[in-house]
Amino acid sequence: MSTKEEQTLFDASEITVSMGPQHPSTHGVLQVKLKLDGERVIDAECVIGYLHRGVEKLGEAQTYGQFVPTLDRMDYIAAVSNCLGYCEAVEKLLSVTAPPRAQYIRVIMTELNRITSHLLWLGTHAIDLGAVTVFLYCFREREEILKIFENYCGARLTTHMFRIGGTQYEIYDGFQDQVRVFVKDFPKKVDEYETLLTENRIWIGRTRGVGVISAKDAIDMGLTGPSLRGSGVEWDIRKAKPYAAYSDFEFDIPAGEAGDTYDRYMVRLEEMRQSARIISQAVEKIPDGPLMAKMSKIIKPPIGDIYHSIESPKGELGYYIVSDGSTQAYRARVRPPSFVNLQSLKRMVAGHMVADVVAIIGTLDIVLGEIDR
Amino acid sequence: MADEQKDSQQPEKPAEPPKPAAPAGEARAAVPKPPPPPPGAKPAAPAAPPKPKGPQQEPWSSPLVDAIKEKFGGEFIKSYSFLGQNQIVVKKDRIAEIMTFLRDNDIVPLNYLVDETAVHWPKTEEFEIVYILYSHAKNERIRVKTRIKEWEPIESVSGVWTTADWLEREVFDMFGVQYLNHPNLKRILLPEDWVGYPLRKDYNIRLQDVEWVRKHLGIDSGQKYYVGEARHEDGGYVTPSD
Amino acid sequence: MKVRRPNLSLLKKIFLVDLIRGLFLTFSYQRPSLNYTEQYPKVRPKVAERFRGAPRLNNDPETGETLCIACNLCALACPEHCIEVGWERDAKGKKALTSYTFDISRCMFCGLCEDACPTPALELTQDFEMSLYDRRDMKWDRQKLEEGNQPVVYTK
Amino acid sequence: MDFAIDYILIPFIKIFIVFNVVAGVVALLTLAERKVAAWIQVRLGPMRVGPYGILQPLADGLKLMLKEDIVPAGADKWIFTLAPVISLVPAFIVFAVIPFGPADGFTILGHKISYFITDLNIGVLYVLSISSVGIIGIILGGWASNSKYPLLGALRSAAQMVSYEVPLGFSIIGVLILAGSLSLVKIVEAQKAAGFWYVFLQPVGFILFFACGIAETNRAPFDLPEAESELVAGFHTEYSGFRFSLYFLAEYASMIVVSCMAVTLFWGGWLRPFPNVHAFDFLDAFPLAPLVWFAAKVVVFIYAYLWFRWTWPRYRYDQLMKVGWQWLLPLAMANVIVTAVLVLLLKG
Repeated sequence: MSTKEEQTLFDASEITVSMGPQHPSTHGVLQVKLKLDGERVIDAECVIGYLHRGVEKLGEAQTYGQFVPTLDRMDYIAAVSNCLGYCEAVEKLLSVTAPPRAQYIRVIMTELNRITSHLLWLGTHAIDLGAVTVFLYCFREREEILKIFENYCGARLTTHMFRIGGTQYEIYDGFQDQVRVFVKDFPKKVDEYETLLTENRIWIGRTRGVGVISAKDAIDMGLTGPSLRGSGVEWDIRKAKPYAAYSDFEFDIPAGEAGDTYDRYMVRLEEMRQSARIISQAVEKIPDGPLMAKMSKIIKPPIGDIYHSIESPKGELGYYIVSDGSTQAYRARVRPPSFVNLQSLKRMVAGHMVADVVAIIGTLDIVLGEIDR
Repeated sequence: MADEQKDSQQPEKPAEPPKPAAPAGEARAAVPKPPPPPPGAKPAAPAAPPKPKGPQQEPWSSPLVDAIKEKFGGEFIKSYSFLGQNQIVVKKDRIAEIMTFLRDNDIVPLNYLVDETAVHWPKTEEFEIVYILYSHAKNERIRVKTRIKEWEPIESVSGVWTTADWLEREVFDMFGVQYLNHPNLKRILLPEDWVGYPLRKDYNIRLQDVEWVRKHLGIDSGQKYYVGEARHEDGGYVTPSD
Repeated sequence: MKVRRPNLSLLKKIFLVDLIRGLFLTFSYQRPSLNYTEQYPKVRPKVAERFRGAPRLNNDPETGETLCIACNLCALACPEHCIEVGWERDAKGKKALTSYTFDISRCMFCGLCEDACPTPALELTQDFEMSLYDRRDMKWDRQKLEEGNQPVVYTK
Repeated sequence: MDFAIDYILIPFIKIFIVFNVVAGVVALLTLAERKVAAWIQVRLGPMRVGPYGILQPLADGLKLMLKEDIVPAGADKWIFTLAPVISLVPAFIVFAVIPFGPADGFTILGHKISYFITDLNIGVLYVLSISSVGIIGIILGGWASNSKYPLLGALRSAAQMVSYEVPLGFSIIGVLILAGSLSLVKIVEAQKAAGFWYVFLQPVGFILFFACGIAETNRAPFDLPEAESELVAGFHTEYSGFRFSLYFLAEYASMIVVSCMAVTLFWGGWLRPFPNVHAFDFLDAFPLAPLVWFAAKVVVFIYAYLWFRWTWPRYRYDQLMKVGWQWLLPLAMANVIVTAVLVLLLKG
């Protein structure tokens, strides 16, 4: 906690407050060094790396199959998306495609995981701004999905559901009914969150006009996912470069226009409804057939490199894999959306109050496991 | 990325590390023929080389590539597509200008820098800097690669896309690539006074900066046992601390 | 599709309609009879059938010997190198399992060993109560793996 | 002898009773807060200590007593220990004036006992001035902790409370115009005479009063000083153990004060719903009827406090000030003018 008194140009007595790394609302071990002039933030500098475990170095020391569970621990809130992105990247390298049944299961599970990630985002974002009850309601829905995960693959958070070439587990009987029940009454629950927040004048006051970023700046900063769509750019990798079985379903891409915290909030709420819509379509027509593609047990991709990215709940999660023909990747680079999105915190925060810094960290929906890798 | 086809001006590079670095051509051609020719004698007509397994690089060209060739003739090395992903290899000298051109041209305006990373090729002591670019307008993704020696600096593209700021800081943190005129080039993930660049191939995974741990955490790093083992494996290894 | 951006009409603002609608929603939730808290130690939780918990070495139900053929595939598959398989050639020259240690302090229960095992020998059970007082006990030996974990029964 | 009994013994007993009842209600309030929060959030709340968690306040009190009392280094020892007391005492001495029932209570052994401790003719003024002393306790607490977050929290709460005293005062003037007296007992009797609770004559006044009351006690949408997410825990970050529980009690006690004042000024104190309509006399039939009616109304208000806290998000600091100065104050003034004009026309 450094309290260096610095005389600045316009001799405002500027105090440096260090927010984090163990601060209740920084969503993990992020330290933000705020230069405050009274309540107003002059400058913010992020200090990260507290959770650095060297995932990319591990990628070079583990075989392709062994690296998958390590990736669950990167963005531990959307573990299924991490798993899907990597498995599809390696499948592309092996020029193998997962059988349709596996692809449908993958889409359902990834969309369920997107809902859990957005629910956790909404819960923590709301609790940061004082709406404690929304947190509890979000976690009630999230619990339903985690039960489905547990029944399907045996784990709730770090699921390790997919394998390279398809999925490991057959869907348990009763899976479709459980998912149908969830998807049927989930939109009503989202309406409940809306009654508590969307038209609430305090929530509107706290989020409108906070953390504004224009579309051009957002693209220049490399923002992706709901943070980008909040500024009006209707770009989603599920539509731009469809993967798994996304081209079989119709769903919309919500986008805001003002690019402030309120728009990103509305975009994510709408995305939850769209995910429920995708799941309801996917659950009805899961094709029969094998779960794993025909390929050798030992994965030895050809020499070369590949880049494959998917739409994780936080943004574009990309994998750049260089293979030298052996069973271990020569280089496994992960393009983490939260890492790039966090860069724009400095630009969004300038000029706001301390209370807004908390709102802006919430709206960027960052996960420190993914930032620090 | 080990290029199958050797490029004229690039130093000779073995294709697959696991296989003994055999000069291509003559030895491989001889193997499939049942009667082994006397060693050293050139076979009359080498049989057609066996169909190389796995995907190959198809030459790729597009109006954008032609524009680059015409604008940056000397810099342009090669453009190919591998597994359907288009890539351009350029020299490192005028990288910032090339990137500005790539962003501002109206053929394929690559206005979004998806990722910038590096790959370490210790055999030729080179870093391969990889830029993955994407154009929202054309929904196209292109990869631009360039190679620099381990000690050479390279120009930063954070002037072109502000995304590159942290991405380059991470490449510096993990590989030690020096970027010219970067806003504040210092370590981003590791502590400031960390010694060594972890993602380099010669940085043994079991090893950590033992000094840093002892100085800051006041404990003897658990890796101490591994350090001995690391030395045992390849004796020549010099730990950053000694 | 563009996202809604509703503005409160003046009337709604004056009569605090948005605040009151929120109040009605929270008021409607107050039915303690429907709420349920599972009293964990006394009530055993319902764990999923495929739950990946404590490992176990299965024995052949009839003959009672272990099903493990000491092929060491699980040790190779494990990303954290938690498994060590000790074996030696028996009379008929076939590999026989002698010792089997499983270090659950480093295990992340990813299930790769279970997938790699050719026989139904190694299995991740539904038991999740593996907390111990001493880190050294975390290296389970074969005997503990076969018997499974006996958690201390919580008596109030 | 009569003097000693009437003016020393009986008031002392009343004070003893009121003090203990308030302390008991405050303890129950901590349990109520957790129970209501739990029910709203589809939970059960504390259930282990005693049947349905009834003894939880005892457990909390004991825990806080036994907790280690940390005094941060460099803290101003004296002020650090004094601050919680300064904020607690005013919250309790205000109850001397609150009328829990009419003056002619009941007589025991020839002595007439009224339902309240005393009836000051400047009751409202007394309550307002004493309750603003509590702010000093908070400021001293934040400043004496000698660390940044409590300092920020203390400054914020000081600015907030000061700026909400003004609209609070104004919103009460409407009632004073109608009642014509500052004494709380007379205000309730005026409502009895008028046959209407003043909330029906002063709806805007009531809403303003309650909103400012919430802001005064740092609760619900205005609880910025102890905003967990920004300032860790606001002015009582460095406090622990018994001193922390003093601050806790002070907050709940001032909550009860505001509820009692709201009931007395606007909801007709101890009066039953239709005070003058004789058909409803059976409502007053049971013993201690005024006290029961008063308590019922206060419970409704306390429930509203908890209900607001667990439903709405939190105002930002500058918005809080803007609401106070640009919305509540002008509305309060307008309310006073309108009431004055109406009274002049009707009564004049």
